[in-house]
Amino acid sequence: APEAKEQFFPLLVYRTGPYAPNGTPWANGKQDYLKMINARDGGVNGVKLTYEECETGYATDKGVECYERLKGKGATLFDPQATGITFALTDKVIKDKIPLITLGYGLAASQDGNVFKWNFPLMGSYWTAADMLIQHLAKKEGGFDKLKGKKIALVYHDSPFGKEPIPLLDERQKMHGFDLLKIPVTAPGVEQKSAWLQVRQQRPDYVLLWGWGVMNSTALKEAQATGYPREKMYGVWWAGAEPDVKDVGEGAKGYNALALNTSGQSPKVIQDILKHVHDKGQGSGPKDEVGSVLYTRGVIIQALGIEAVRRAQERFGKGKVMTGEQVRWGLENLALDQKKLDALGLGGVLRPLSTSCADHMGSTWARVHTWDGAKWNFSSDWMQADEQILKPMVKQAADKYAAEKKLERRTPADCQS
Amino acid sequence: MGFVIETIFGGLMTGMLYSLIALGFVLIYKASGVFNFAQGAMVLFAALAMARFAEWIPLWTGISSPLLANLLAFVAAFAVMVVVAWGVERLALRHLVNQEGITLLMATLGITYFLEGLGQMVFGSDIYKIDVGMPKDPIFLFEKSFEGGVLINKEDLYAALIAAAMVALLALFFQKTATGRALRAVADDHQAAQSIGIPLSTIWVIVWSVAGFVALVAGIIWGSKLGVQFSLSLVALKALPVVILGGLTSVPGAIIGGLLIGVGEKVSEVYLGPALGGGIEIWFAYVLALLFLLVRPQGLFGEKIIDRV
Amino acid sequence: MIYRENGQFKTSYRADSAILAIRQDRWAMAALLALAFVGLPLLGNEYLFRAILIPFLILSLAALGLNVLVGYCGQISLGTGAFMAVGAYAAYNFQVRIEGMPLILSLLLGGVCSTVVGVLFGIPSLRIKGLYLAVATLAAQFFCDWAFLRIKWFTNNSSSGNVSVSDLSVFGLAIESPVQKYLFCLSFVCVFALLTKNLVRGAVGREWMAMRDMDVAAAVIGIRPVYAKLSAFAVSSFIVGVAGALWGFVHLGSWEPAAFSIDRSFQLLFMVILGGLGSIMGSFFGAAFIIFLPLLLNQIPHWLGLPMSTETASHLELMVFGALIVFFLIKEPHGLARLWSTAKEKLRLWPFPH
Amino acid sequence: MDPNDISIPGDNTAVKKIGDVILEVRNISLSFGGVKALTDISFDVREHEIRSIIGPNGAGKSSMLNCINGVYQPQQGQISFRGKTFKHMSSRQVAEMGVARTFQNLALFKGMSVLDNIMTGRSLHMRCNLLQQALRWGAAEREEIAQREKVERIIDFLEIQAYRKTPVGRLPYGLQKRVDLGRALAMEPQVLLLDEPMAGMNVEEKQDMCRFILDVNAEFGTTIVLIEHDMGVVMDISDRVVVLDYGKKIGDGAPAEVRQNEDVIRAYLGTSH
Amino acid sequence: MSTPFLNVNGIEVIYNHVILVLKGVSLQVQEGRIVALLGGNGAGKTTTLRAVSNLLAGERGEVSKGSIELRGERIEKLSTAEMVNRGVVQVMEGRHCFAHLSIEDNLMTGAYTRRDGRAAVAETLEKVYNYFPRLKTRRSSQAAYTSGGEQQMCAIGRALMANPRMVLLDEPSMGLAPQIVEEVFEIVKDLNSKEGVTFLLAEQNTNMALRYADYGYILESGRVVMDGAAQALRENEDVKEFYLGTGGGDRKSFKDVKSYKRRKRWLA
Ligand SMILES: Nc1ncnc2c1ncn2[C@@H]1O[C@H](COP(=O)(O)OP(=O)(O)OP(=O)(O)O)[C@@H](O)[C@H]1O
Ligand SMILES: Nc1ncnc2c1ncn2[C@@H]1O[C@H](COP(=O)(O)OP(=O)(O)OP(=O)(O)O)[C@@H](O)[C@H]1O
Ligand SMILES: [Mg+2]
Ligand SMILES: [Mg+2]
Repeated sequence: APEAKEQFFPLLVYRTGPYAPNGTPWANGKQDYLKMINARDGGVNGVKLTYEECETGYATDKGVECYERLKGKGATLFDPQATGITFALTDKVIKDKIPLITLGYGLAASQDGNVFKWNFPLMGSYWTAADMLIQHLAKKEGGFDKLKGKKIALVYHDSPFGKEPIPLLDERQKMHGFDLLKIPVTAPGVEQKSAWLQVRQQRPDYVLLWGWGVMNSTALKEAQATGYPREKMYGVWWAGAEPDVKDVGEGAKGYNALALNTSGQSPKVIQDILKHVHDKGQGSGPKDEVGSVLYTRGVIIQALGIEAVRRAQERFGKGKVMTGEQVRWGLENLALDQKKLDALGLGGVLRPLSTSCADHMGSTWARVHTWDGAKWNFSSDWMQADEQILKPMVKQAADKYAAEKKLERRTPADCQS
Repeated sequence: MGFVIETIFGGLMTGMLYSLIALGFVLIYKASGVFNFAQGAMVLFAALAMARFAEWIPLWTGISSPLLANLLAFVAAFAVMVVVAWGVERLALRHLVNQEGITLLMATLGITYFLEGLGQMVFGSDIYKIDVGMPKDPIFLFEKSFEGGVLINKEDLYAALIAAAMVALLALFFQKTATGRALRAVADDHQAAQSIGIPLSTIWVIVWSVAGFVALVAGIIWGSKLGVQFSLSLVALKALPVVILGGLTSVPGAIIGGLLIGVGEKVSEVYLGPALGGGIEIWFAYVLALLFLLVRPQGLFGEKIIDRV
Repeated sequence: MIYRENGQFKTSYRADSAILAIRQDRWAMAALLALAFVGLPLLGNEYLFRAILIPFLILSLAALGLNVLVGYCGQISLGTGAFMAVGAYAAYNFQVRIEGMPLILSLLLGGVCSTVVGVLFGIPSLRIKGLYLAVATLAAQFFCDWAFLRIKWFTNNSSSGNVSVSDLSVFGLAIESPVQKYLFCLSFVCVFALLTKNLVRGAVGREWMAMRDMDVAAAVIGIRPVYAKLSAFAVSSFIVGVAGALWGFVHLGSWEPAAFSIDRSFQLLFMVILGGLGSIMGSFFGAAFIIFLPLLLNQIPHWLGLPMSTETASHLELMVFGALIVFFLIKEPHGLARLWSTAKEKLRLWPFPH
Repeated sequence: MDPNDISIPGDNTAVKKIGDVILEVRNISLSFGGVKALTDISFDVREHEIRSIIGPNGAGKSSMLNCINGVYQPQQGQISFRGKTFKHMSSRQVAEMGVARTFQNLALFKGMSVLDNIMTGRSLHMRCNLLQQALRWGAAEREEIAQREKVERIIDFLEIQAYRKTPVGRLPYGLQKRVDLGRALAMEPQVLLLDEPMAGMNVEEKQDMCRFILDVNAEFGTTIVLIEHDMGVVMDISDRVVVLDYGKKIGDGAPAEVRQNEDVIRAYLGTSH
Repeated sequence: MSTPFLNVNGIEVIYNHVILVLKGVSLQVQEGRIVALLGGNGAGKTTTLRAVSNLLAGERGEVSKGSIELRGERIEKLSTAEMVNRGVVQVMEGRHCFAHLSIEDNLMTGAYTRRDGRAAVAETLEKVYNYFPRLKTRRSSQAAYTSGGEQQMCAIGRALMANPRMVLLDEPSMGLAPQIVEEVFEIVKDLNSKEGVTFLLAEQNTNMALRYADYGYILESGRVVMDGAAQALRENEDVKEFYLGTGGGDRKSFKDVKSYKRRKRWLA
């Protein structure tokens, strides 16, 4: 019999520990999508998809161990699901020739594919997120010039994750002359009274919330307790999911956050998952979680990974198992237009996306959604980060990285490989 | 001026909340000489039990009154904590009589892992809600005297009152009752306590149950503030400087320590933090405790550390 | 009957105080070293080196350092993670700021910086004791966490606070492949284990232990508490600092302060206590236990083919891990090293029961 | 006598020469809160003599030794050693001047072997620095072995060869007392303070212990200050006796004198002695 | 012979799974008697008492063979607390006072198992203070800061507070002034004759012990090597030589006794 062809997907997850409430739906989304593709399409062009989860607990060293373990099982693509693990793996993947997807997180500079050959911060980085939020605020105020003299507070998770947006916000501050207050919150963020005392003292016009896990709900509760209007609070897309607001309930009403993707059970891809996976009793989590914000994000990450494999197969041979390098090419040459997205059932869930050798992010689109006490509702149009500001910053940061690591920028020839 | 008062007030309230957790540490230490690192895990475990029972009991029994459901859940959660206490004694402490403090401390870390695993497995690792009707909105005082008034968080106020009541009760218990005296004896010397007939097993089950009760109360208060999820167990870290500042063996010390640490860390963060780049409160609390200890190595109210030849 | 010292007479005090005074032990050690330096590099695969052996070696080294402080000098420290961090960030700064800095020198200088910080945070130990000190050392932990996150200079102005090193080499030899890294760490560990062993069986080691067991009596026989305690802090944090630098440079390659968080401190304390306080070998036992056990537990469901979700498996893993810790503490409160020596004692008497 | 040499005591029946005052305690008062442990105590100790301190429980005997040792700082009074007077001294300084001590409630280093316990007594005599010790090369090793030889002689002297490598915690009480003595001897003291060295021993063992004490005294000329409750021992071996009661001195003199002292009989000895 | 109050039957005790300390010790204590357990350092006296009161576990020791009966009931499996409830209390060697508690609190913890009311306890407390007036003056000091002898009195007093039927006394005379030693033994006699309390005492002060005891056992390296009525033991030549120090006539001065023996050992 011909050898069964299997493309192996390692799944680094955290279903325990402080970030489990956020990590679990995310992990379930990824797993369910894999199951769905196998069930619906029989894999990718006949190549079956297999996977194995490894619990990282959001800890870097455990993440590295998982990476090493799953790498040995033929992994060709990793999604570390944590900024710390991403940093630790960035150097390792170069030697191992395995691409990293860091959708919506990771190093902002790694958008520059000429330097970061193996990193793919698809759909957005913290810089794009910060940029879009400032744009949104400007729009609300009625123009960038109106931002002058306004006070914007950044309440952030005191870790590389929380600190990433600062360079961009500093840049924007210089441009528009608003005041930027930086208020760090010690991880994991269970005690924020002093942060909110400062908010109350300074009375900023807006609060940008750069939190993850328990920090978000606690921030909302403290905001409620100090009487800071939730309507003036804007979260990054990691601070805009159900676990963040669920137990705050009424208190979170009016709170805004960026949305990288839609949520809800109506999109076709979600319906497919319900049909092919959950209805057969094979769902990874409870049914009502399907289609929640982080779940859907998991689905998207997995879908993009699989599309990269599909794209790679187009070049290197349909129905073959792809290597890490081939998958990397696939990721670098994604071209998901609306038609393709619709065909995948992802239409409306995310915007068209195409990557290139120079741009490992693809397009970055997001909307703002607002919690009404029971569910998230969109409250803005799709936005995009301002390339004018972003590009030079990314380039500069990437150059600095390259200099430190003594890396050469990739040649056009290398881009073809 | 209004803001200064508000900061101090906020610190006091937070401090009381720390005290509530510190109390659990003091209780077990004072009564068995064990520095119980599992206190944080117990808070989480108790809160998880409470939250889930409050969710399940209406499903199981069809009770619709939230008050009744909460009450039943409280009883059920306490029962669970008693079982935990019993298990801890039976499976761990009983076999560790007369061992050194550090061995006992490590054992409680083992218990921490166990409880964290068990809690999440039985009760789930999502975020759960405890709603015992704590008021969430702020009140403003002295609005006439200061611009904007002095904001006070009602929830914190209630919590602080509960904490104070529990501390008073426990302090009395230790100082005034024969059992309290026996507990202090056990902490000093397990073997000698055994030799005069103090039944360590029973005593430990009782103490750990009381600590479980304290954990439950702390869990409910913190849980209704933070939501019940894993991070609740990390709150214990904030209580540690309180415990050593107040003195490991002093129940009132837990309160005073809590207040000092609470005010110290809030004032430092709000007034010093911005100059230093922020986020200093966590280490500031420890440094504060450290400085106090340099003056009084046994903490403010702790029993003097005895070394005699 | 095999493990007998009969007929092995020691004719000098030098022979009597040798590290391995019994012939069988010397053979065993030689075999172990041969296996470690020659056998494993030939046999092991990448996963074994990168995910198991390298972390094991580095953490053993850190545990060794901590054991000097906790096990030998009796000062409980929960700030080990911080001292590791100081070692790592200091070494990083030497490496990136000084052109052509030899790697080994950077690592050792990292250790030196850690020594300075260690001694500084050790000063309170002159007054504060026991659990109070243990909790107070958390000040070091949280302060260092904060400093490396907040003070940009330490991270060479990296915006996120994350730093990374690459292209390691020693005497022109690249330290790149897992085997090379493994051997590099192994050499460090062997040298430090030997030096530490010498210290603890010498005069200063006895002073530490005297401080630990009965400080007033120690002072009366002329041991200076200041010197004894601070030297223990110094030696301990030096070793821990070097281990931290290795952890950053060799194991992680790129790290943020969270890599040296309080969890690390607890983990190391665990190793030391489970392994055996006041035992060099215990540090290794402890590190092995704490590193291998979770991996093993993690794999067991797979091997048994039990269908278990990651979630349940991780929770079970936590529970079993916790339970085993308690179990071993009950079985032998003095650690695995003591279990080992009891076993040897039995072996010596074998086949007689007592 | 060569101070760096502990020789095996041989047959020495020469009449003991009692020398000048070596240690003098003047008007020492010490109190803890309300408790007056010592009130205005003065006495002296002459070189080479065996000086006993007796008194009922809680009289302040151990506290007296603690003052001499620098463990307690008396509120009043002075202590002079070989004519040098001092008020506050750290334990280390006292040790450097050649005063060693055993403890009433065994203060051995529990986790260490007998050998190591006695070796710690040699700390004052060890000179190598940390680095040398870590490398254990040359000087460090030579030093270690030289000290070991001295310690071995003490071990032989106290007849505890068989327990060299045993952790002291596991030894029976009586042997622990011997190790305690051994540790003090290892310091090669000029003055040896013994706090109830024979408590918990039977007659045979006490006889052994007395022999050790007498030998040390005779061979090395070590001055000995002894606290003991066994009157047989005290009367037999001491040259002079101080009697304390409730922190006050109630008697001082040769054993025979003290024995007749009315106050002493009432406060301490009881009528049957 | 009636069933003895306490019957120890060929017990072996092992510490740490490897160190065999008692190698088959048997002894009987009749109700209302004072029995002395004699022997050199390390003979196993303390271990025997611990085996009876079940305090071995905390020392990582266990009875591996033999049986112990109290009034015919097997008690190896009972906890120490249950033994105290049956009226058997041990005074531990080395005092073991509760360091942070005051002397009075120390004494009061001794009455933890009493169920006969406050008045009765207060009465016993008064009795103990009468026995040891020194304790009364130090009643409010923390035990750790009292002198060695005061702690010893405290430990004995604490055991008496339980109103025991049987006391296991481990070296009660250690560290006590001669006058107090005598008093302690007088107290033992007093309790024994007036209240019928049974005593098993391990003592190094052979002289005293045999003066007050009815019966004695001599232990050596974990074995009973001799036993007999106290009177008989006192007359025994070996006992005189090795335990009473009066072998071959009068008591010898500590100054010159055995000096020859010492020399002999030296040369060997
Ligand atoms: N916890 C222990 N662990 C190991 N060995 C022990 C322990 N306790 C006692 N031993 C050993 O058991 C033997 C008997 O000790 P035990 O304390 O019973 O003697 P003893 O007759 O009471 O002596 P002493 O008169 O000195 O008190 C000794 O050799 C001692 O070393
Ligand atoms: N550190 C201290 N704090 C408080 N009181 C103390 C301290 N040290 C000793 N005392 C008190 O001082 C008095 C004398 O104690 P000390 O230990 O010197 O007596 P002692 O003569 O050695 O008695 P013993 O023969 O019983 O050992 C005692 O009443 C004791 O309680
Ligand atoms: Mg004394
Ligand atoms: Mg004994």
